[in-house]
Amino acid sequence: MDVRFSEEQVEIARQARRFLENECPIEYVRTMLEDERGFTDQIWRGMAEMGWMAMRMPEAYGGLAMGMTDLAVVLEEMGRALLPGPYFSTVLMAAEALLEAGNDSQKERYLPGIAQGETRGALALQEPDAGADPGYIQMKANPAGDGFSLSGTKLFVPDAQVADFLVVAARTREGQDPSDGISLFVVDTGTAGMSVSLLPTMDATRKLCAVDFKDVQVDPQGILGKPHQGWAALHRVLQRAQIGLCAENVGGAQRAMEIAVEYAKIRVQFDQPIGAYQAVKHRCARMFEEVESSRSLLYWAAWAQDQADPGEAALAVSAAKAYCSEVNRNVATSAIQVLGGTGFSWEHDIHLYLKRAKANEVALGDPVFHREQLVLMLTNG
Amino acid sequence: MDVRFSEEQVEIARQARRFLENECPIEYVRTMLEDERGFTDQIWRGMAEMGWMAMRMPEAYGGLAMGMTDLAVVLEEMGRALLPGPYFSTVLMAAEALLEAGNDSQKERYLPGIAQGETRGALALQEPDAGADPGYIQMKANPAGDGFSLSGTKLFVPDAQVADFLVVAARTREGQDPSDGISLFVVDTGTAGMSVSLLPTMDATRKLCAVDFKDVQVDPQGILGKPHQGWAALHRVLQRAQIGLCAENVGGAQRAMEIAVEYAKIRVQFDQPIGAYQAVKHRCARMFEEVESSRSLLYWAAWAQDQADPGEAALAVSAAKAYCSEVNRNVATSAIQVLGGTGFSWEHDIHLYLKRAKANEVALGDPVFHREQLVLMLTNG
Amino acid sequence: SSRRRGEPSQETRGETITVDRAMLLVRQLIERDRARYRAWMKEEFMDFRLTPEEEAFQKEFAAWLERNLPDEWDPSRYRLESSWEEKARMHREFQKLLFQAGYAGMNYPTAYGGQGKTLMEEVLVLETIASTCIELWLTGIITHGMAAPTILIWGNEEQKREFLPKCLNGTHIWCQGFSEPNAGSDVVNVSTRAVKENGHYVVNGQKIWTSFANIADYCILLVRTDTDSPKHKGLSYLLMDMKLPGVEVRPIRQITGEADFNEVFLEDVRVPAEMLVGMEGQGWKIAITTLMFERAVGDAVMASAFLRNVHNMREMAGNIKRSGKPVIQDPIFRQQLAQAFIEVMVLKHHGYRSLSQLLKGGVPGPEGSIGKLLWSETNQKICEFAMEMLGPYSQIMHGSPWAVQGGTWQYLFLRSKGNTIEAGTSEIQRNIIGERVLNLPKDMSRASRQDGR
Amino acid sequence: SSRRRGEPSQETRGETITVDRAMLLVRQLIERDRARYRAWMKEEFMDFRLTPEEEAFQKEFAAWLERNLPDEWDPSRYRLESSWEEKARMHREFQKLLFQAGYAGMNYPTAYGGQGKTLMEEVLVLETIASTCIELWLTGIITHGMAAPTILIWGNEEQKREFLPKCLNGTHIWCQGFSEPNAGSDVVNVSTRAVKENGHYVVNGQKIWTSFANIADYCILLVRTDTDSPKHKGLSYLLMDMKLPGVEVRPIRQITGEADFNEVFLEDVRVPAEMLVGMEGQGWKIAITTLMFERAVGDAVMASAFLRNVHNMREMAGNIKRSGKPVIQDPIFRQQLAQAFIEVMVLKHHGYRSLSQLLKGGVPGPEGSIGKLLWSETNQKICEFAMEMLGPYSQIMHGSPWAVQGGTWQYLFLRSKGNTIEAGTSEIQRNIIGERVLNLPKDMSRASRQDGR
Repeated sequence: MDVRFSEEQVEIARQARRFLENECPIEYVRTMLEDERGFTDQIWRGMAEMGWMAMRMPEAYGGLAMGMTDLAVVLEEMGRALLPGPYFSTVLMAAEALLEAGNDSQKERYLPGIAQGETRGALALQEPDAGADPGYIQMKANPAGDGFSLSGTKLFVPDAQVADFLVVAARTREGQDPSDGISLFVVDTGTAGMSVSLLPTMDATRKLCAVDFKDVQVDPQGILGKPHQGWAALHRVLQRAQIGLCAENVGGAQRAMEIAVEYAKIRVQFDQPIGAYQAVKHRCARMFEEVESSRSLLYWAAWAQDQADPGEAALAVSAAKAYCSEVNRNVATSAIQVLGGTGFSWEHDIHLYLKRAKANEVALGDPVFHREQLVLMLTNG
Repeated sequence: MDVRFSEEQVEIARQARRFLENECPIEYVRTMLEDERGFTDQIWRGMAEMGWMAMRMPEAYGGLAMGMTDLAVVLEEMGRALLPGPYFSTVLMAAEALLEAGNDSQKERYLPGIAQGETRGALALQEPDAGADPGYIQMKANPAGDGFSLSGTKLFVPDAQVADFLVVAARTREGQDPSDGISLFVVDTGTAGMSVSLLPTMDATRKLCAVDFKDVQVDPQGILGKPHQGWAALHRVLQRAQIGLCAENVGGAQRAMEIAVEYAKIRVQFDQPIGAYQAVKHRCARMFEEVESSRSLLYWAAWAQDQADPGEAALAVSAAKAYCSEVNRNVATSAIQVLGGTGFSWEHDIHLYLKRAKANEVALGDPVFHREQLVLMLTNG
Repeated sequence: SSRRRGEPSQETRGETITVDRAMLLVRQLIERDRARYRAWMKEEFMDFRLTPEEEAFQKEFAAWLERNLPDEWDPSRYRLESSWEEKARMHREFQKLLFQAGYAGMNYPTAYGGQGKTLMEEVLVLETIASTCIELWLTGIITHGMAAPTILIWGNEEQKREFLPKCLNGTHIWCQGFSEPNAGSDVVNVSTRAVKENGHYVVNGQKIWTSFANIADYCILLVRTDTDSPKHKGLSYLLMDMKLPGVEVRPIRQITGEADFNEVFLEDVRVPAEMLVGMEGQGWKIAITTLMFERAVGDAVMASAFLRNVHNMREMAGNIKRSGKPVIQDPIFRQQLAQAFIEVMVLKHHGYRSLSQLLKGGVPGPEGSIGKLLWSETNQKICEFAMEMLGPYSQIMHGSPWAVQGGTWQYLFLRSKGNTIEAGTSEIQRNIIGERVLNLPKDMSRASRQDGR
Repeated sequence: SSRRRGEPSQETRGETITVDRAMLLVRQLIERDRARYRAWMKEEFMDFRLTPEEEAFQKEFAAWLERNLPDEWDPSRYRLESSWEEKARMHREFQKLLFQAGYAGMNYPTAYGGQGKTLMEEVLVLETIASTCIELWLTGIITHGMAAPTILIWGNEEQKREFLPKCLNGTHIWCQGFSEPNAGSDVVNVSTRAVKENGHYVVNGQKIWTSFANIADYCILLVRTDTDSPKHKGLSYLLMDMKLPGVEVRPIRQITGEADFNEVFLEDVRVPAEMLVGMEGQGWKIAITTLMFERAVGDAVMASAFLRNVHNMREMAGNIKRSGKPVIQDPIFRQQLAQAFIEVMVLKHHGYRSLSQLLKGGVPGPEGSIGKLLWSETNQKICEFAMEMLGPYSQIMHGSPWAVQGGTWQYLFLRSKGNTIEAGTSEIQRNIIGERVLNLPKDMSRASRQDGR
């Protein structure tokens, strides 16, 4: 057992921190709030050059064949920097879906472009009546010719407005249980009948879209994996994306804590720094406990994804997603209280952390959902 | 609108405080922990002389015809003093059931004796599979002759070990909804087939019993109210008993807070009283907020029982029972933390408050149960 | 006696009153209400019921409000789409309507444009407004909750005649200049200076977190007139025209994206000496007593507004789905809905208890801090619950057809984060309860301060 | 090198070592483990996995334990029915069995009765014990968690040879005499005096909250040998025979009804001078470093014990009913069960991180306070959840046929209330994190103290 980072991982983190400090300072984040694309070509190129697009891809597609543990290190830094843009949608959702379910020609078509920073994708998953349940998939894909025809609405699709292609989960038949009968498709965003519209969202650092499908035709080359049996692959993709959100949460919470602690050292009230008062000191101590605890679960979940059996991997993901979400929300909220009026102003950056925390909390299963998943696993196992 | 106490109520409270300080000091409470009966004849006589047995009875039975608001004032003091003994079971459960559902001869038979401190009763309600749901009544009462025959087990029956009679709720038919088909019976504790056994409980200031019924015959004089339709009366009785528990909780929490605050003023650590540290000071402030807030809901619930329509009355009871229960538990727990090692010792009295708080919390519906009741009312109304 | 509360009386007319006299006057004014009250109340029981007269009045007003609500009003539109100019205009029109119909300033003397009734009628009016259209009224909260009561209790006759009618009829909107950038929770740490010079106070300094400064006609301003006295004793209370030269207002955008607050820069602002309330050095006392009275009224009104939000939440729970099923069927969210309702009931009945105390002649004390903690934390909790219930919809803001209930919750959620900071942080409130209610010792650093507040 | 951890080395033999030398030694000892460890671990990844060797060892020990658990053992009986004499006897027998089978003191040098392996094997043994029969082992927690590690790291050769084997083979049970009645959270406030006189320390004073003093053979005792130095510098660390004249033990009954703690009165107790650990004045340093090492190990072991409790809770949820339906069907309690599991996983993986740090040569620092907070608050939360799940059954204690799971939860619930008080209150832990990890300023009163701890 060894739960410290390898030297390589420490170096990856150091590089990521340096790159993001240079390329993604908070001014960049604020500019992107108002930008419909939500990122610049310059930073995207830079990220591709860092190798971040292809960390988990096989070497055949220009990838580095690394694990979730390594990726988590980078994502923690991205969460810290509140990196805007379609990295998460492209790399953790679309590319992972291709890696899991795609055939050689599908991979060949999309992965090298992603690796080189030329192609972007997104995952059209969540539906209007699903609430926090990413597995509630009712949109119909009806057989049409030798392919399928898609009709319906997907909501909360991250960064679809800049995606070149979408991976779409739809129901091709009613199954015995909800996970049976789901198929995955890969569809280019120009396809007729598909319309993407940006939603006005609280966390403007990660754009969300509504995607309408009206008789969108998918030919056989667009079917990703075995029809009706897409859930298994999708479930694995979701787990990694959930770990990604956990890592962002840990990084974000860490930064929010640092901001609060620094302020508590310099802000004087009643003749001493507010950090000398136990109400503030213990609040900061709680943040530290929570951040470190969320980090412990993140490491477990990332490690388990790479190394443990699928049962433990799934358990660890749900535990971490429930816990890290609440920690990031709590820490950001608590930081605002430490900062007082300053923290309540738009001018200060802390609210951006709270908003990202709330967005991450409800994305891909909220804490209530994941706790329920945990009990399902614990009582079946 | 006037939410202060009348002068009469203030005087009732003052008298109750004085009586209980004399007759029920903490040494008496501790002696009663080990006593199977849980009270002395002396205190019982004294309470009868104070008029407490008959506060809510009509004058015809020797009562004072007062309201729940007046009774709540006394119960708050009893909660403060941790009064042991069968007052609650006799006055708030058995006598209330007779008042609600009894015919003249039944009232005549029991109420004057209760008023004079000669008779004690209890309510056999809760069943092994009911959990926190006092309305889950499955024990069967089968027709037998012109009366009924009772068989089954009642659990958590307060102070049945010293009761002269029991009011028993049992099912006489399967109804359309669970509240239909419930009948109430009044049975003397000597009756053949009934056996009462004391349960070892965490809160030894209020004894709980298991009562087994084996073909216990009830003649027609023992049927309380209309057969099959006992729920309406029982529901009203339960509401008053629940308010009684709320009042005890407020009184108990108030005292626990006072104990903690006094200790915080005198206990010195790192050269100043611990109450000067915000960790302790704010903890005490929270207790005060919680105690005052529980008092606000208690007053509402007691007032609504006397004066408002049944809908508001039921709503107020469930709100108060959920809230006051949690407050008493939180305050007692928090007081232990303020007291430190001292509060963790058997010798200090604070643990008796925590234990009563836990007992009151789960009696007659726990917070989860009452919150669910609230939503049922809010969504039907 | 036919004299009503606060009507000019021999002993106060034209005279600058002392602090003790003012407190006495407050008690006398309340005593008169109490005398009227006694006739209505059932003496035997603690009673949350309205008297028949009160109930009839409440119904009458609710019906009036139903008929007279401005068409253009809609909570989320008012809040999230209207400019400050529009908000100010709508508020003035609404207040004027109230005034003309005889519902403005129920407890103010008729001589000053009020209705000469008791605080109870005023609370009934405010509760009814709060449960349907609190947004319209909130724009005037400093005017009606702070400025007018202060002027009524502490102002001299000229000040009352000049300002009170204009508060009540919608002519004036007020703002409050108490907080300063370097003061924070240490409110007495006022460094804005006012120097008396040729019948004027010349004011220099900076105020922050000043709601409505951008639309206000006047400002209740706390200034330091004496730098030698201990902190809280050198303060004075001025009524400042916002159009005076040297007043500059800069909006502060808060985390909701709106600018509900402002910075106010004051450079050689010449405030006429007649605009002093009470005497020099009484500023802190005036500010703090008004605050405590306001709080007792505010809790019941807040509860009424929050109850509306809980009802919205209940409605939402029937519409929002999780895994295809309405959230209202999920026991976890049912518990949250119940808890939200319970806590609003706590606030409401806490408010009634404070109000009762006030009406019966008690003077609200530091335990008023409970009310501040209750409303701020209850509102935060309701908003957290609602956002959890919304699940991913919690992300979609006002303006999208997918936004639930007009995207109001997102605004309320973010806005609520300021509740435990504004008007005295929760930490300060708990210090007050600990030290002034429970008599716990001060910590050494604060105990060692000279002013000994 | 064939020399094992802690074996006598030239430089330490027979020599009284200084504080800095001791810390260096600790680092060196750990360095040796680390070197062995490097061969096993995958260098590329953060890895929670056991090596094949570790996994085989764990299985072997679990099988042994299964075969050798004393028949009379049952958690609720051991806890709630056995007298202290019986507990002591059972613990000694169990420890002896462990020793004879070669599972006692896995990481202790063979010269002192240990197995000469690493801390990792020790943790595996302790986790396995914790997940099945922690009660049997808890009676020895001071012996194995405090006394033996302190003697191993700080003791001289004679002390190690004398005491370590008897700790490991079940001969000795130790207790810990740190807390005093007037010290509370201010642990350095030790007033028990030890005066050196004719080759003895003559000890006078009183200790409190001393677990196992009623059954212990020896006591690790913190005494003041110098009243002139600042508080924490005048302390020394003694090994005291509990049978010495002048030692009087009085049990303290705690809120569970049992007496897990004692007061220890010391009147002219003559402790031989050889029983001093380290040097005079090093007492505090010795106490604090041992504590930090213990904590890193303790978290993983605690998590293992708590996980068993969560499993019990899950089982109970299938049996206990609400309105006739098993609680496990109720989403509200399912959430609680999940939360309990999650928090135990936090503790477990936090423990693994600390342990990893320790095994790789790091020295545990003040962030160890997190572990203390985690285990104490997690245990309290699990117990609260279980009691809520039990509903009215939460009232029925051990001894009734109606008691659920032997009435163990009621004991655990009450006992858990002490967790945030014992071994440094939560308030103290948060001061440590705030001041020593986050570098927030001390408050004035504590900053003004002389010793500047």
